[in-house]
Amino acid sequence: MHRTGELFGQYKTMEQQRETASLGMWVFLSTEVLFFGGMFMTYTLNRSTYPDIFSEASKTINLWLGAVNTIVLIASSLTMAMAVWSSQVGKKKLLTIFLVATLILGCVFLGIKSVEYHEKYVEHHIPGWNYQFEPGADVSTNAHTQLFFSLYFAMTGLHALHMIVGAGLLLWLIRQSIRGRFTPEYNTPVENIGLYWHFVDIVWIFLFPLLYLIDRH
Amino acid sequence: MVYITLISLFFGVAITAAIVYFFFKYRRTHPEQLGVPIHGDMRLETAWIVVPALLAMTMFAWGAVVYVDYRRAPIDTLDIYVIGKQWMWKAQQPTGLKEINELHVPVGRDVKLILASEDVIHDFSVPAFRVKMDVVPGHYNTMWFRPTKVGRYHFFCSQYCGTNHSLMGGWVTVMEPTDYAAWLSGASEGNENPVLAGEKLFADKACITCHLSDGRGRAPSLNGVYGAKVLLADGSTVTADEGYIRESILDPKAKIVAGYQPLMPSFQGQMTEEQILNLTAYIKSLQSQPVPATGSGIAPATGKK
Amino acid sequence: MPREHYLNATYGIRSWLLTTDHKRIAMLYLVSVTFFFFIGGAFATMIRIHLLTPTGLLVTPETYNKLFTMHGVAMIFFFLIPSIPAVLGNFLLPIMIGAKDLAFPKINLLSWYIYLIGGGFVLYSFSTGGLDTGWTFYTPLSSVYSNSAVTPAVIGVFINGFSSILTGLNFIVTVHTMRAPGMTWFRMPLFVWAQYATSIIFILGTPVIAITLLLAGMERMFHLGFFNPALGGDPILFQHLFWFYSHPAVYIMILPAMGVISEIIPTFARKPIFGYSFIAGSSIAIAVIGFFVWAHHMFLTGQSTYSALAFSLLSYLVAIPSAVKVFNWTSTLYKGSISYDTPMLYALGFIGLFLIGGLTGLFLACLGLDIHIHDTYFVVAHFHYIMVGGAVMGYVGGLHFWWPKITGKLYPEFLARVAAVILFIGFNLTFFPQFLLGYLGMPRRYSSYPPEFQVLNVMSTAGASILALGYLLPMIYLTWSMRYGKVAGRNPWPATGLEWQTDSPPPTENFDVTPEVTWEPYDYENRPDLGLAIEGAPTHAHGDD
Amino acid sequence: MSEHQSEHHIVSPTIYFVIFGVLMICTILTVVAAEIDLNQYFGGLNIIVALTIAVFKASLVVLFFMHAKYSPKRTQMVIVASIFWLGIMLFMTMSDYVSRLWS
Repeated sequence: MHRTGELFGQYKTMEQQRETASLGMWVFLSTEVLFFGGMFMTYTLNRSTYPDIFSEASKTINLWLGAVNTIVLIASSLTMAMAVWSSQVGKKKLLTIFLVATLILGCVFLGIKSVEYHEKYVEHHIPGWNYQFEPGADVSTNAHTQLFFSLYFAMTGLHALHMIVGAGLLLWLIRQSIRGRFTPEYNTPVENIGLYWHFVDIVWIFLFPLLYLIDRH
Repeated sequence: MVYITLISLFFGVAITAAIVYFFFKYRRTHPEQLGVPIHGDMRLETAWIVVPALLAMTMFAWGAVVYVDYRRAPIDTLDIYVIGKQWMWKAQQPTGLKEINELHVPVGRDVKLILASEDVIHDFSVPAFRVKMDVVPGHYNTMWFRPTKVGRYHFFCSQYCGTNHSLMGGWVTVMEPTDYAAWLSGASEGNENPVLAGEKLFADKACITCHLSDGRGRAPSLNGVYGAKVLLADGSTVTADEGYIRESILDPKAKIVAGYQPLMPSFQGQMTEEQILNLTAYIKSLQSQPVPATGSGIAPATGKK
Repeated sequence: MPREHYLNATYGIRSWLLTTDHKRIAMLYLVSVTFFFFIGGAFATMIRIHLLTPTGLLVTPETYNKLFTMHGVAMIFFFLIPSIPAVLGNFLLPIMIGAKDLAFPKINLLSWYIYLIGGGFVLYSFSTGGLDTGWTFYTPLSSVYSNSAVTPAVIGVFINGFSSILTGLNFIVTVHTMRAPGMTWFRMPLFVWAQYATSIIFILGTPVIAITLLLAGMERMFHLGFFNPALGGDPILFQHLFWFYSHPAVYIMILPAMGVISEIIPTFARKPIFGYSFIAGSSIAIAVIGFFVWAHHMFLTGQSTYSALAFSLLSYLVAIPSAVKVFNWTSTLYKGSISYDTPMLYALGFIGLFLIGGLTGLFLACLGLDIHIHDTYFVVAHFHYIMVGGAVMGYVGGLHFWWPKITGKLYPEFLARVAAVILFIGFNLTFFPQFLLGYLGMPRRYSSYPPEFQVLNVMSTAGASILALGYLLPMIYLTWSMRYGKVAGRNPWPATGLEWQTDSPPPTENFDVTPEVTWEPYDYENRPDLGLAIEGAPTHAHGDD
Repeated sequence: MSEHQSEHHIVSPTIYFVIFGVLMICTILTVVAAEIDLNQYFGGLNIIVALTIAVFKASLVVLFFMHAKYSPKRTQMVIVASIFWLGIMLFMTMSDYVSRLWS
């Protein structure tokens, strides 16, 4: 990996190297859009087939945990954006502080998420594992709410996996940042991991209304 | 068909001929020779974009007409239920006569097959009639044909369905209508009548306790419901066909009839496709029964279509 | 003291397994896709032998199902999709645009390892019980009913998807940011355009199959119901998602081959390609329109009639850019200076076979006809004409074309021509009878069949034995030539591309000095450096106009 | 082309904080909107409102936090392409299911 931000052999200028890395990240994110897209497609069809059941199932997940998590994650996006800004203007200390803040917020998100998962476990709402929507629910209600929870776990699970990867990347960034590796001339890793982090945030911005807020009234 | 073949043959032969001709005509005669630098020609490019596009549209149109006709069955058909399961076909004639890996139909009559699967996706295919249709678990597909010649024809399972996929076939026997009638009555003895079987199920599964025929039960009367438009709780209407009846048995909450509570339990996993067909046959037989003034799900005939 | 080049720059197994040189990674891919080609080929051989008799000659129906499934999985996911992009594309794309390497050399190596891991899972599935779902993995057969080793296979294909994605990512970024001075978009070789179009599909299609197989795999492992009707899911949704990728995947296989052909034809006709911008544009058009046609695999699943009409219409539209390419290639031959070198034989064979494959596609896109020929041997013949007649002919032709550049050696020309002709004849004998079988109604994926289909099946098997010989020959003489072949020189054909400006084999950094491009593509007329007849001399045998 | 876009835009923190504020307001708005039965006015209005807010929030993140507003054209093209392709998948697939009910 980059040690000092030197120019790699295949590039002619630092500028070219920076732009190439940035474009690469964006192309990667476009792949991610379609990767999550397949799940959103599955969700869309199933929700349009079973609108009432989905609404009923959605009401059993904890809205407030979800809402707090949304705020936490957006706040982490803000600190990430500030971290990128710090690296651009060369404030090395501030950069480290914002990166650490982002990491902490990310961990808070994952912590709250695991509390939610535990709630689901207690309620027997984990698909394929002693699943029971509510005592006395009939076969089709059980099957169709289970579809909702399958999607809930698949989508939030994949999202959480991305968060964990992001947290790992942040750890590496923090280490490099403490060593003072990043300068206004060389901050590509900060910017690119920032892009990734914001993308994960965007996925959540859609997951929140689609999973937690189905006709709550 | 002939049309597409001819056009394809024309282009296939013309281009191949051109290649072969150029290949020999313009072969390199001395090692340093160059080709004539021709970079392109807008008129040619336009021509070979527009002309194939137009030809393709005519092919599309022909195919579309055939397909739309195939997907929309005529009104007065002989309805036969066909159930696919790994790895056999069960057919059920309107009289309830059941056949396995055999299908008897009268010549000159429009036959509609209503296809259901017990397990995986199958496909009912009769090459001689140029028809096939996937048999998808979870919903009904239909196909229709009109046999024109007496005889015996292969049918196959055409969608890969597991180990004995290639053994999942049989014969369609096309008979003169009189022979068909004779065959039906001759072979029918000892076979369960689907309407009677359905009526028995209707009682055994306790449907009868709510779906009172006079419309005073906790569920709508089913008299005359088959083929009618049903008014739903959300204000929309739906035609009560086989698919709707099946869905209402397996997933009653999906479409609640206006004015009724979602009380009915789901029978998912508790009935075979065959039992569902029998129930459907019974409900169909109620078509001619008097419809009560209230307590029927049938949408009132308003000015709407 | 021999000149230093990418092959002899460093030695030892580590220098290969840890290389970031795109040329060496291409060689690693060459070895691994050839391995999978022969695995898939072995399955194909057994299939054809088995079908000699109506009751099946060789194996039980269960084993037969595994044979055609594993043939499909090995050939499609582990040979056809990576073949041209990851071997020829990897080797040539940076050289063709005058770069020292791909934009992300380490990611390039990573994608090879991902390919190996995916391949490992799939081989594990093959060797522990096999796989009998069909390469299409249709649910609920794959997710509930099959008793074979579906889970590792699904994981393998899932993992392998990321290899494709990373390759596509690398190519797209490289084309955007790494071009040499003067290498404008419309000076790029058509092979690069084709790779670019292919990469679009890699990037935007592959993730969908990845997530779909992941969902199907979870459905199998945890008994979930996404695509299982017994639990409220919809098996047709699986098909939609599957074909959203897998139809464009057909273009992943054929587009790069079209790119190869677009390089070979002008070289051996020694004239600029006819309608450069139309060929370039049609590659992009195919990649984009190709995403709008997938449900033509599903006309008979009970999809809505309206939707079927739309997909049929769009399927006809995607035929147009392919036709444009064929017309342009043919016109390029007109008044050329055509030689009969091996790559040219492959290129012309490609056009002929692709023509048949493409035209029969019109039959299948036709709604009314598809009712009859859907899921029959007609389909099997059609896609083999495209994938084997098209993609593999392009790949083998491309290997011959660039072999002197890759290895620095010439292969035995006469043997190579013989092999090309054998392949062409063997291929047609194998697959043309299958069109007739399909039209007569023989369904695909049958381990036994009614006796009336036997004659055509025997013909097909006979053809297949010739075809198999046709594949063994190049394998042998190409390997032989690496050691004993004549030294090739920089530009044996001669061709106009940048890759022919550097040594054969190229040095590790591709060029000693970064080239500057001042000429248009395939412009033989203004290239005195090629040492061919130039202005004034008796240039054109066919007169000027 | 790549050579010409050497200017690197730096977004000021003020903008970040303003965007953050708007995102917070939108989050509260979407929760509140979900608690009100909007479907009584217009079928499916609840989900329309929820998704409109989500798209708005996502656009803000892309444009400002991710600097797409200040990025080169080709980056913006990548973004548009990915959304377009997602649209193809959703639209073409759902058109099958929706039009099945017509006939």
